[in-house]
Amino acid sequence: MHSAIIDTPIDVPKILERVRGNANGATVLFVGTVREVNDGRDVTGIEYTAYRSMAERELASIVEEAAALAHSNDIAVEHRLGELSVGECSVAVAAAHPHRGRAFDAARYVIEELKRRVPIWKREQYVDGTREWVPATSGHTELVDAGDER
Amino acid sequence: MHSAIIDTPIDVPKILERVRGNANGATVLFVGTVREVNDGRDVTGIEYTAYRSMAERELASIVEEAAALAHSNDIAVEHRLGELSVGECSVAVAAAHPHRGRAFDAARYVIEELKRRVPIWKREQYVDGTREWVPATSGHTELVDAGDER
Amino acid sequence: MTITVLLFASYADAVGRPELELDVETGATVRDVIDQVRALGAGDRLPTAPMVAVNEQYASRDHELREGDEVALIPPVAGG
Amino acid sequence: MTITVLLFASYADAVGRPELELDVETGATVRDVIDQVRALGAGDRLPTAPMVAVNEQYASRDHELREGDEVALIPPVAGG
Repeated sequence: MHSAIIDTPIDVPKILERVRGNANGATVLFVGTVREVNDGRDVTGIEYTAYRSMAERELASIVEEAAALAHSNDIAVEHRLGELSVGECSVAVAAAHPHRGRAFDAARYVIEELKRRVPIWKREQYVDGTREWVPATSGHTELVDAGDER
Repeated sequence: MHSAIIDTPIDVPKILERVRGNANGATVLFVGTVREVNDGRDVTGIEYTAYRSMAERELASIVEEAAALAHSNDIAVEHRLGELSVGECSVAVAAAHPHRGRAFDAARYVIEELKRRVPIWKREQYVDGTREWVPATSGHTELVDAGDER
Repeated sequence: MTITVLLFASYADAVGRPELELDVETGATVRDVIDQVRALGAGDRLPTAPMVAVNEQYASRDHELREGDEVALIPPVAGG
Repeated sequence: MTITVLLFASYADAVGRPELELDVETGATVRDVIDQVRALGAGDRLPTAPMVAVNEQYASRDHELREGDEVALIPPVAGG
Protein backbone atom coordinates (compact mmCIF):
# COMPACT_ATOMS: atom_id res chain seq x y z
CA MET A 1 0.00 0.00 0.00
CA HIS A 2 1.20 3.49 -0.79
CA SER A 3 -0.34 6.91 -0.46
CA ALA A 4 1.25 10.32 -0.75
CA ILE A 5 0.55 14.01 -1.21
CA ILE A 6 3.37 15.40 -3.33
CA ASP A 7 4.58 18.69 -4.79
CA THR A 8 6.32 17.29 -7.85
CA PRO A 9 5.00 15.70 -11.06
CA ILE A 10 3.40 12.30 -10.53
CA ASP A 11 5.45 9.42 -11.94
CA VAL A 12 2.65 7.28 -13.38
CA PRO A 13 4.81 4.33 -14.50
CA LYS A 14 6.23 4.17 -10.99
CA ILE A 15 2.72 4.02 -9.49
CA LEU A 16 1.96 1.09 -11.77
CA GLU A 17 5.22 -0.56 -10.79
CA ARG A 18 4.31 -0.24 -7.10
CA VAL A 19 1.29 -2.54 -7.49
CA ARG A 20 2.96 -5.08 -9.78
CA GLY A 21 3.09 -8.70 -8.66
CA ASN A 22 3.18 -12.07 -10.35
CA ALA A 23 0.07 -13.16 -8.46
CA ASN A 24 -1.87 -10.29 -10.04
CA GLY A 25 -3.57 -10.82 -13.37
CA ALA A 26 -5.30 -7.45 -13.44
CA THR A 27 -4.17 -3.89 -12.88
CA VAL A 28 -6.42 -0.83 -13.06
CA LEU A 29 -5.03 2.69 -13.23
CA PHE A 30 -6.94 5.93 -12.89
CA VAL A 31 -5.28 9.17 -13.91
CA GLY A 32 -6.87 12.57 -13.33
CA THR A 33 -5.61 15.45 -15.45
CA VAL A 34 -6.33 19.16 -15.68
CA ARG A 35 -8.99 19.83 -18.29
CA GLU A 36 -8.91 22.83 -20.60
CA VAL A 37 -12.61 23.51 -20.12
CA ASN A 38 -14.72 23.26 -16.97
CA ASP A 39 -18.36 24.29 -16.76
CA GLY A 40 -17.95 26.01 -20.10
CA ARG A 41 -15.04 28.21 -19.05
CA ASP A 42 -11.57 28.06 -20.64
CA VAL A 43 -9.07 26.98 -18.04
CA THR A 44 -5.31 27.62 -18.25
CA GLY A 45 -4.34 25.89 -15.03
CA ILE A 46 -5.33 24.80 -11.54
CA GLU A 47 -3.78 25.48 -8.18
CA TYR A 48 -4.26 22.64 -5.69
CA THR A 49 -3.97 23.28 -1.95
CA ALA A 50 -4.67 20.99 1.00
CA TYR A 51 -4.99 20.63 4.72
CA ARG A 52 -1.92 18.57 4.24
CA SER A 53 -1.55 16.54 7.42
CA MET A 54 -5.23 15.58 7.40
CA ALA A 55 -5.17 14.87 3.66
CA GLU A 56 -2.28 12.46 4.15
CA ARG A 57 -4.11 10.74 6.98
CA GLU A 58 -7.40 10.46 5.08
CA LEU A 59 -5.69 9.19 1.95
CA ALA A 60 -3.89 6.51 3.94
CA SER A 61 -7.19 5.48 5.54
CA ILE A 62 -8.89 5.25 2.16
CA VAL A 63 -6.17 3.00 0.79
CA GLU A 64 -6.49 0.74 3.84
CA GLU A 65 -10.25 0.56 3.38
CA ALA A 66 -9.85 -0.26 -0.32
CA ALA A 67 -7.32 -2.97 0.55
CA ALA A 68 -9.75 -4.57 3.01
CA LEU A 69 -12.58 -4.28 0.50
CA ALA A 70 -10.64 -5.78 -2.41
CA HIS A 71 -8.48 -8.22 -0.44
CA SER A 72 -5.32 -6.77 -1.96
CA ASN A 73 -2.48 -4.70 -0.59
CA ASP A 74 -1.38 -3.75 -4.09
CA ILE A 75 -2.95 -0.30 -4.09
CA ALA A 76 -1.18 3.02 -4.58
CA VAL A 77 -2.32 6.62 -4.83
CA GLU A 78 -0.61 9.99 -5.18
CA HIS A 79 -2.15 13.46 -5.33
CA ARG A 80 -0.16 16.46 -6.43
CA LEU A 81 -0.42 19.97 -4.98
CA GLY A 82 0.65 23.32 -6.41
CA GLU A 83 0.18 24.96 -9.79
CA LEU A 84 -0.69 22.56 -12.62
CA SER A 85 -1.13 23.32 -16.30
CA VAL A 86 -3.77 21.86 -18.61
CA GLY A 87 -2.99 18.21 -19.35
CA GLU A 88 -0.87 17.68 -16.23
CA CYS A 89 -1.67 14.82 -13.89
CA SER A 90 -3.19 15.80 -10.52
CA VAL A 91 -3.94 12.33 -9.20
CA ALA A 92 -3.09 8.73 -10.00
CA VAL A 93 -4.54 5.58 -8.46
CA ALA A 94 -3.39 2.04 -9.24
CA ALA A 95 -4.85 -1.21 -7.95
CA ALA A 96 -3.84 -4.77 -8.79
CA HIS A 97 -5.42 -8.10 -7.93
CA PRO A 98 -5.48 -11.65 -9.29
CA HIS A 99 -8.94 -10.84 -10.73
CA ARG A 100 -10.14 -7.78 -12.58
CA GLY A 101 -13.39 -7.14 -10.70
CA ARG A 102 -11.56 -6.46 -7.47
CA ALA A 103 -8.93 -4.30 -9.18
CA PHE A 104 -11.63 -2.11 -10.73
CA ASP A 105 -13.52 -1.90 -7.43
CA ALA A 106 -10.42 -0.90 -5.46
CA ALA A 107 -9.33 1.80 -7.91
CA ARG A 108 -12.84 3.19 -8.12
CA TYR A 109 -13.24 3.19 -4.33
CA VAL A 110 -10.03 5.16 -3.84
CA ILE A 111 -10.86 7.90 -6.33
CA GLU A 112 -14.50 8.22 -5.19
CA GLU A 113 -13.57 8.47 -1.51
CA LEU A 114 -10.66 10.80 -2.29
CA LYS A 115 -13.07 13.19 -3.99
CA ARG A 116 -15.55 12.90 -1.15
CA ARG A 117 -13.31 13.13 1.92
CA VAL A 118 -9.74 14.27 1.32
CA PRO A 119 -9.34 17.96 2.22
CA ILE A 120 -7.90 19.24 -1.04
CA TRP A 121 -9.14 22.30 -2.88
CA LYS A 122 -8.58 23.65 -6.32
CA ARG A 123 -8.62 27.14 -7.74
CA GLU A 124 -9.02 27.40 -11.47
CA GLN A 125 -7.22 30.03 -13.48
CA TYR A 126 -9.14 31.19 -16.53
CA VAL A 127 -8.08 32.55 -19.91
CA ASP A 128 -9.48 35.95 -18.92
CA GLY A 129 -7.03 36.11 -15.98
CA THR A 130 -9.55 35.52 -13.20
CA ARG A 131 -9.33 32.75 -10.61
CA GLU A 132 -12.02 30.92 -8.75
CA TRP A 133 -12.32 28.21 -6.14
CA VAL A 134 -14.08 25.11 -7.44
CA PRO A 135 -16.93 24.75 -6.78
CA ALA A 136 -17.47 28.50 -6.75
CA THR A 137 -18.59 29.87 -3.38
CA SER A 138 -21.16 32.65 -3.64
CA GLY A 139 -22.88 34.73 -0.99
CA HIS A 140 -24.73 32.79 1.65
CA THR A 141 -25.18 29.65 -0.40
CA GLU A 142 -25.12 26.61 1.83
CA LEU A 143 -22.05 24.76 0.62
CA VAL A 144 -22.64 21.06 0.72
CA ASP A 145 -20.55 18.06 -0.32
CA ALA A 146 -18.91 18.85 -3.65
CA GLY A 147 -19.73 15.60 -5.37
CA ASP A 148 -18.40 16.88 -8.67
CA GLU A 149 -17.73 14.04 -10.99
CA ARG A 150 -14.53 14.25 -13.00
CA MET B 1 -10.37 4.80 -31.45
CA HIS B 2 -7.76 2.10 -31.80
CA SER B 3 -7.86 -1.67 -31.63
CA ALA B 4 -5.25 -4.21 -32.61
CA ILE B 5 -4.20 -7.81 -32.23
CA ILE B 6 -0.41 -7.84 -32.10
CA ASP B 7 2.51 -10.27 -31.86
CA THR B 8 4.95 -8.01 -30.05
CA PRO B 9 5.04 -6.68 -26.48
CA ILE B 10 2.28 -4.18 -25.71
CA ASP B 11 3.55 -0.62 -25.28
CA VAL B 12 1.37 0.50 -22.36
CA PRO B 13 2.54 4.14 -22.23
CA LYS B 14 1.72 4.41 -25.93
CA ILE B 15 -1.81 3.11 -25.33
CA LEU B 16 -2.27 5.78 -22.67
CA GLU B 17 -0.89 8.39 -25.04
CA ARG B 18 -3.41 7.36 -27.72
CA VAL B 19 -6.36 8.43 -25.54
CA ARG B 20 -4.81 11.64 -24.21
CA GLY B 21 -6.62 14.90 -24.85
CA ASN B 22 -6.89 18.25 -23.09
CA ALA B 23 -10.66 17.90 -22.92
CA ASN B 24 -10.27 14.71 -20.88
CA GLY B 25 -10.02 14.94 -17.12
CA ALA B 26 -10.06 11.20 -16.51
CA THR B 27 -8.19 8.26 -17.97
CA VAL B 28 -8.71 4.64 -16.98
CA LEU B 29 -6.27 1.90 -17.94
CA PHE B 30 -6.75 -1.83 -17.58
CA VAL B 31 -3.74 -4.10 -17.94
CA GLY B 32 -4.01 -7.89 -17.96
CA THR B 33 -0.88 -9.85 -17.15
CA VAL B 34 0.05 -13.52 -16.98
CA ARG B 35 -0.38 -14.86 -13.45
CA GLU B 36 2.00 -17.33 -11.87
CA VAL B 37 -0.84 -19.37 -10.39
CA ASN B 38 -4.21 -20.24 -11.92
CA ASP B 39 -6.73 -22.56 -10.31
CA GLY B 40 -4.04 -23.64 -7.89
CA ARG B 41 -1.53 -24.72 -10.56
CA ASP B 42 1.91 -23.14 -11.01
CA VAL B 43 2.05 -21.49 -14.41
CA THR B 44 5.27 -20.68 -16.28
CA GLY B 45 3.69 -19.10 -19.34
CA ILE B 46 0.69 -18.82 -21.62
CA GLU B 47 0.36 -19.24 -25.36
CA TYR B 48 -2.37 -17.08 -26.87
CA THR B 49 -3.87 -17.94 -30.25
CA ALA B 50 -6.79 -16.41 -32.11
CA TYR B 51 -9.14 -16.59 -35.05
CA ARG B 52 -7.28 -13.51 -36.03
CA SER B 53 -9.42 -11.85 -38.70
CA MET B 54 -12.57 -12.31 -36.65
CA ALA B 55 -10.82 -11.25 -33.43
CA GLU B 56 -9.76 -8.00 -35.10
CA ARG B 57 -13.27 -7.40 -36.33
CA GLU B 58 -14.90 -8.14 -32.96
CA LEU B 59 -12.40 -5.99 -31.09
CA ALA B 60 -13.05 -3.06 -33.43
CA SER B 61 -16.82 -3.50 -32.93
CA ILE B 62 -16.42 -3.55 -29.15
CA VAL B 63 -14.44 -0.31 -29.18
CA GLU B 64 -17.10 1.32 -31.34
CA GLU B 65 -19.81 0.16 -28.95
CA ALA B 66 -17.86 1.46 -25.96
CA ALA B 67 -17.37 4.80 -27.72
CA ALA B 68 -21.11 5.10 -28.35
CA LEU B 69 -21.86 4.09 -24.77
CA ALA B 70 -19.38 6.48 -23.18
CA HIS B 71 -19.66 9.32 -25.71
CA SER B 72 -15.91 9.30 -26.24
CA ASN B 73 -13.68 8.29 -29.12
CA ASP B 74 -10.65 8.20 -26.85
CA ILE B 75 -10.59 4.44 -26.41
CA ALA B 76 -7.76 2.06 -27.29
CA VAL B 77 -7.18 -1.65 -26.87
CA GLU B 78 -4.46 -4.09 -27.84
CA HIS B 79 -4.30 -7.84 -27.29
CA ARG B 80 -1.09 -9.76 -27.74
CA LEU B 81 -0.76 -13.27 -29.21
CA GLY B 82 2.04 -15.84 -28.92
CA GLU B 83 4.06 -17.14 -26.00
CA LEU B 84 4.01 -14.94 -22.92
CA SER B 85 5.88 -15.38 -19.65
CA VAL B 86 4.55 -14.76 -16.15
CA GLY B 87 4.19 -11.02 -15.55
CA GLU B 88 3.98 -10.10 -19.23
CA CYS B 89 1.08 -8.00 -20.48
CA SER B 90 -1.49 -9.83 -22.62
CA VAL B 91 -4.04 -7.06 -22.97
CA ALA B 92 -4.28 -3.32 -22.34
CA VAL B 93 -7.36 -1.10 -22.54
CA ALA B 94 -7.37 2.68 -22.10
CA ALA B 95 -10.36 5.00 -22.07
CA ALA B 96 -10.42 8.75 -21.49
CA HIS B 97 -13.30 11.16 -21.02
CA PRO B 98 -13.95 14.55 -19.47
CA HIS B 99 -15.55 12.71 -16.50
CA ARG B 100 -14.37 9.63 -14.66
CA GLY B 101 -17.62 7.65 -14.60
CA ARG B 102 -17.66 7.34 -18.37
CA ALA B 103 -13.96 6.50 -18.55
CA PHE B 104 -14.41 3.65 -16.04
CA ASP B 105 -17.52 2.41 -17.85
CA ALA B 106 -15.82 2.40 -21.25
CA ALA B 107 -12.70 0.57 -20.06
CA ARG B 108 -14.79 -1.98 -18.19
CA TYR B 109 -17.08 -2.53 -21.16
CA VAL B 110 -14.17 -3.23 -23.49
CA ILE B 111 -12.48 -5.79 -21.25
CA GLU B 112 -15.75 -7.56 -20.34
CA GLU B 113 -16.89 -7.84 -23.96
CA LEU B 114 -13.41 -8.84 -25.09
CA LYS B 115 -13.48 -11.75 -22.64
CA ARG B 116 -16.99 -12.71 -23.71
CA ARG B 117 -16.78 -12.44 -27.48
CA VAL B 118 -13.33 -12.10 -28.99
CA PRO B 119 -12.13 -15.46 -30.37
CA ILE B 120 -8.84 -15.76 -28.52
CA TRP B 121 -7.70 -18.85 -26.65
CA LYS B 122 -4.98 -19.51 -24.17
CA ARG B 123 -2.98 -22.60 -23.36
CA GLU B 124 -1.23 -22.58 -20.02
CA GLN B 125 2.19 -24.13 -19.58
CA TYR B 126 2.74 -25.56 -16.10
CA VAL B 127 5.84 -26.06 -13.98
CA ASP B 128 5.48 -29.84 -14.45
CA GLY B 129 5.88 -29.41 -18.24
CA THR B 130 2.26 -30.09 -19.18
CA ARG B 131 0.06 -27.73 -21.18
CA GLU B 132 -3.67 -27.24 -21.12
CA TRP B 133 -6.25 -25.13 -22.86
CA VAL B 134 -8.07 -22.78 -20.51
CA PRO B 135 -10.75 -23.57 -19.55
CA ALA B 136 -9.78 -27.23 -19.71
CA THR B 137 -11.90 -29.28 -22.11
CA SER B 138 -12.72 -32.75 -20.89
CA GLY B 139 -14.67 -35.58 -22.44
CA HIS B 140 -18.19 -34.77 -23.51
CA THR B 141 -18.61 -31.83 -21.19
CA GLU B 142 -20.86 -29.25 -22.77
CA LEU B 143 -18.57 -26.27 -23.19
CA VAL B 144 -20.43 -23.09 -22.53
CA ASP B 145 -19.42 -19.45 -22.46
CA ALA B 146 -16.13 -19.18 -20.59
CA GLY B 147 -17.00 -16.25 -18.35
CA ASP B 148 -13.81 -16.65 -16.36
CA GLU B 149 -13.06 -13.55 -14.44
CA ARG B 150 -9.47 -12.40 -14.40
CA MET C 1 -21.84 -27.28 -52.11
CA THR C 2 -18.45 -26.75 -50.45
CA ILE C 3 -17.98 -25.20 -47.04
CA THR C 4 -14.70 -24.34 -45.33
CA VAL C 5 -14.56 -25.30 -41.68
CA LEU C 6 -12.08 -23.69 -39.27
CA LEU C 7 -11.20 -25.31 -35.97
CA PHE C 8 -9.29 -23.69 -33.13
CA ALA C 9 -7.53 -24.53 -29.90
CA SER C 10 -8.95 -27.65 -28.19
CA TYR C 11 -11.34 -28.30 -31.10
CA ALA C 12 -8.47 -28.42 -33.59
CA ASP C 13 -6.63 -30.79 -31.24
CA ALA C 14 -9.67 -33.06 -30.97
CA VAL C 15 -10.29 -33.28 -34.70
CA GLY C 16 -6.60 -33.35 -35.49
CA ARG C 17 -6.52 -30.44 -37.93
CA PRO C 18 -7.25 -26.71 -38.00
CA GLU C 19 -9.12 -26.52 -41.30
CA LEU C 20 -11.11 -28.76 -43.63
CA GLU C 21 -13.46 -28.64 -46.58
CA LEU C 22 -16.87 -30.27 -46.33
CA ASP C 23 -19.41 -31.15 -48.98
CA VAL C 24 -22.91 -30.40 -47.76
CA GLU C 25 -26.29 -30.39 -49.43
CA THR C 26 -27.97 -27.20 -50.56
CA GLY C 27 -29.96 -25.81 -47.65
CA ALA C 28 -27.61 -27.27 -45.06
CA THR C 29 -27.38 -25.42 -41.77
CA VAL C 30 -24.68 -24.83 -39.21
CA ARG C 31 -26.11 -27.81 -37.32
CA ASP C 32 -25.35 -30.13 -40.23
CA VAL C 33 -21.74 -28.96 -40.31
CA ILE C 34 -21.35 -29.54 -36.58
CA ASP C 35 -22.75 -33.06 -36.96
CA GLN C 36 -20.31 -33.86 -39.77
CA VAL C 37 -17.32 -32.49 -37.86
CA ARG C 38 -18.26 -34.43 -34.74
CA ALA C 39 -18.08 -37.63 -36.82
CA LEU C 40 -14.40 -36.96 -37.68
CA GLY C 41 -11.41 -38.16 -35.60
CA ALA C 42 -12.15 -37.46 -31.93
CA GLY C 43 -14.71 -34.90 -33.07
CA ASP C 44 -17.24 -36.43 -30.72
CA ARG C 45 -15.30 -34.74 -27.92
CA LEU C 46 -16.73 -31.45 -29.20
CA PRO C 47 -19.94 -30.29 -27.58
CA THR C 48 -23.14 -30.86 -29.56
CA ALA C 49 -23.76 -27.12 -29.61
CA PRO C 50 -20.49 -25.22 -29.80
CA MET C 51 -20.39 -21.52 -30.53
CA VAL C 52 -20.13 -20.96 -34.26
CA ALA C 53 -19.20 -18.09 -36.55
CA VAL C 54 -20.12 -17.93 -40.22
CA ASN C 55 -17.88 -15.61 -42.21
CA GLU C 56 -16.50 -14.12 -38.97
CA GLN C 57 -19.90 -13.37 -37.41
CA TYR C 58 -21.47 -15.38 -34.61
CA ALA C 59 -24.36 -17.44 -35.98
CA SER C 60 -27.06 -19.75 -34.65
CA ARG C 61 -27.27 -23.47 -35.38
CA ASP C 62 -30.24 -22.84 -37.67
CA HIS C 63 -28.24 -20.48 -39.86
CA GLU C 64 -28.52 -21.65 -43.48
CA LEU C 65 -25.25 -21.90 -45.35
CA ARG C 66 -24.20 -20.86 -48.84
CA GLU C 67 -21.53 -22.09 -51.20
CA GLY C 68 -18.10 -20.94 -50.05
CA ASP C 69 -19.11 -19.99 -46.52
CA GLU C 70 -16.42 -20.13 -43.85
CA VAL C 71 -17.75 -21.85 -40.74
CA ALA C 72 -15.65 -21.56 -37.59
CA LEU C 73 -16.28 -23.71 -34.52
CA ILE C 74 -15.39 -21.52 -31.56
CA PRO C 75 -14.24 -23.10 -28.29
CA PRO C 76 -15.01 -21.15 -25.13
CA VAL C 77 -13.05 -17.95 -25.62
CA ALA C 78 -10.36 -17.08 -23.10
CA GLY C 79 -8.81 -13.79 -24.15
CA GLY C 80 -7.58 -11.17 -21.76
CA MET D 1 -9.73 27.73 26.94
CA THR D 2 -7.80 28.30 23.72
CA ILE D 3 -8.67 26.66 20.41
CA THR D 4 -6.72 26.89 17.16
CA VAL D 5 -8.90 27.40 14.10
CA LEU D 6 -7.67 26.57 10.60
CA LEU D 7 -9.32 28.03 7.51
CA PHE D 8 -8.74 26.92 3.95
CA ALA D 9 -9.41 27.98 0.39
CA SER D 10 -12.53 30.13 0.04
CA TYR D 11 -13.09 30.18 3.81
CA ALA D 12 -9.61 31.61 4.41
CA ASP D 13 -10.31 34.24 1.73
CA ALA D 14 -13.63 35.18 3.34
CA VAL D 15 -12.22 35.58 6.85
CA GLY D 16 -8.97 37.10 5.57
CA ARG D 17 -6.59 34.68 7.29
CA PRO D 18 -5.73 30.98 7.32
CA GLU D 19 -5.38 30.49 11.05
CA LEU D 20 -6.51 32.08 14.29
CA GLU D 21 -6.72 31.44 18.02
CA LEU D 22 -10.06 31.66 19.79
CA ASP D 23 -10.94 31.84 23.47
CA VAL D 24 -14.00 29.72 24.19
CA GLU D 25 -15.72 28.65 27.37
CA THR D 26 -15.22 25.22 28.86
CA GLY D 27 -17.76 22.86 27.31
CA ALA D 28 -17.85 24.80 24.04
CA THR D 29 -18.72 22.81 20.93
CA VAL D 30 -17.79 22.98 17.28
CA ARG D 31 -20.98 24.98 16.76
CA ASP D 32 -19.73 27.73 19.09
CA VAL D 33 -16.47 27.99 17.12
CA ILE D 34 -18.35 28.26 13.83
CA ASP D 35 -20.51 31.03 15.27
CA GLN D 36 -17.47 32.97 16.44
CA VAL D 37 -15.68 32.60 13.11
CA ARG D 38 -18.77 33.71 11.19
CA ALA D 39 -18.70 36.94 13.20
CA LEU D 40 -15.19 37.80 11.93
CA GLY D 41 -14.41 39.75 8.71
CA ALA D 42 -16.65 38.44 5.94
CA GLY D 43 -17.08 35.26 7.96
CA ASP D 44 -20.82 35.49 7.49
CA ARG D 45 -20.17 34.31 3.91
CA LEU D 46 -19.39 30.90 5.38
CA PRO D 47 -22.27 28.48 5.56
CA THR D 48 -23.89 28.04 8.97
CA ALA D 49 -22.95 24.36 8.94
CA PRO D 50 -19.64 23.83 7.18
CA MET D 51 -17.81 20.52 7.35
CA VAL D 52 -15.45 20.52 10.31
CA ALA D 53 -12.48 18.47 11.43
CA VAL D 54 -11.20 18.39 14.99
CA ASN D 55 -7.57 17.30 15.25
CA GLU D 56 -7.68 16.07 11.63
CA GLN D 57 -10.83 13.97 12.02
CA TYR D 58 -14.24 14.92 10.69
CA ALA D 59 -16.52 15.91 13.59
CA SER D 60 -20.14 16.90 14.14
CA ARG D 61 -21.28 20.33 15.27
CA ASP D 62 -22.12 18.92 18.70
CA HIS D 63 -18.57 17.72 19.25
CA GLU D 64 -17.32 19.11 22.58
CA LEU D 65 -13.92 20.75 22.45
CA ARG D 66 -10.91 20.55 24.75
CA GLU D 67 -8.06 22.94 25.46
CA GLY D 68 -5.61 23.02 22.54
CA ASP D 69 -7.89 21.37 19.99
CA GLU D 70 -7.26 22.19 16.34
CA VAL D 71 -10.56 22.93 14.61
CA ALA D 72 -10.50 23.11 10.81
CA LEU D 73 -13.38 24.52 8.80
CA ILE D 74 -13.43 22.49 5.60
CA PRO D 75 -14.84 24.02 2.40
CA PRO D 76 -16.38 21.56 -0.08
CA VAL D 77 -13.43 19.39 -1.03
CA ALA D 78 -12.38 19.29 -4.67
CA GLY D 79 -9.44 16.92 -4.96
CA GLY D 80 -8.80 14.70 -7.94
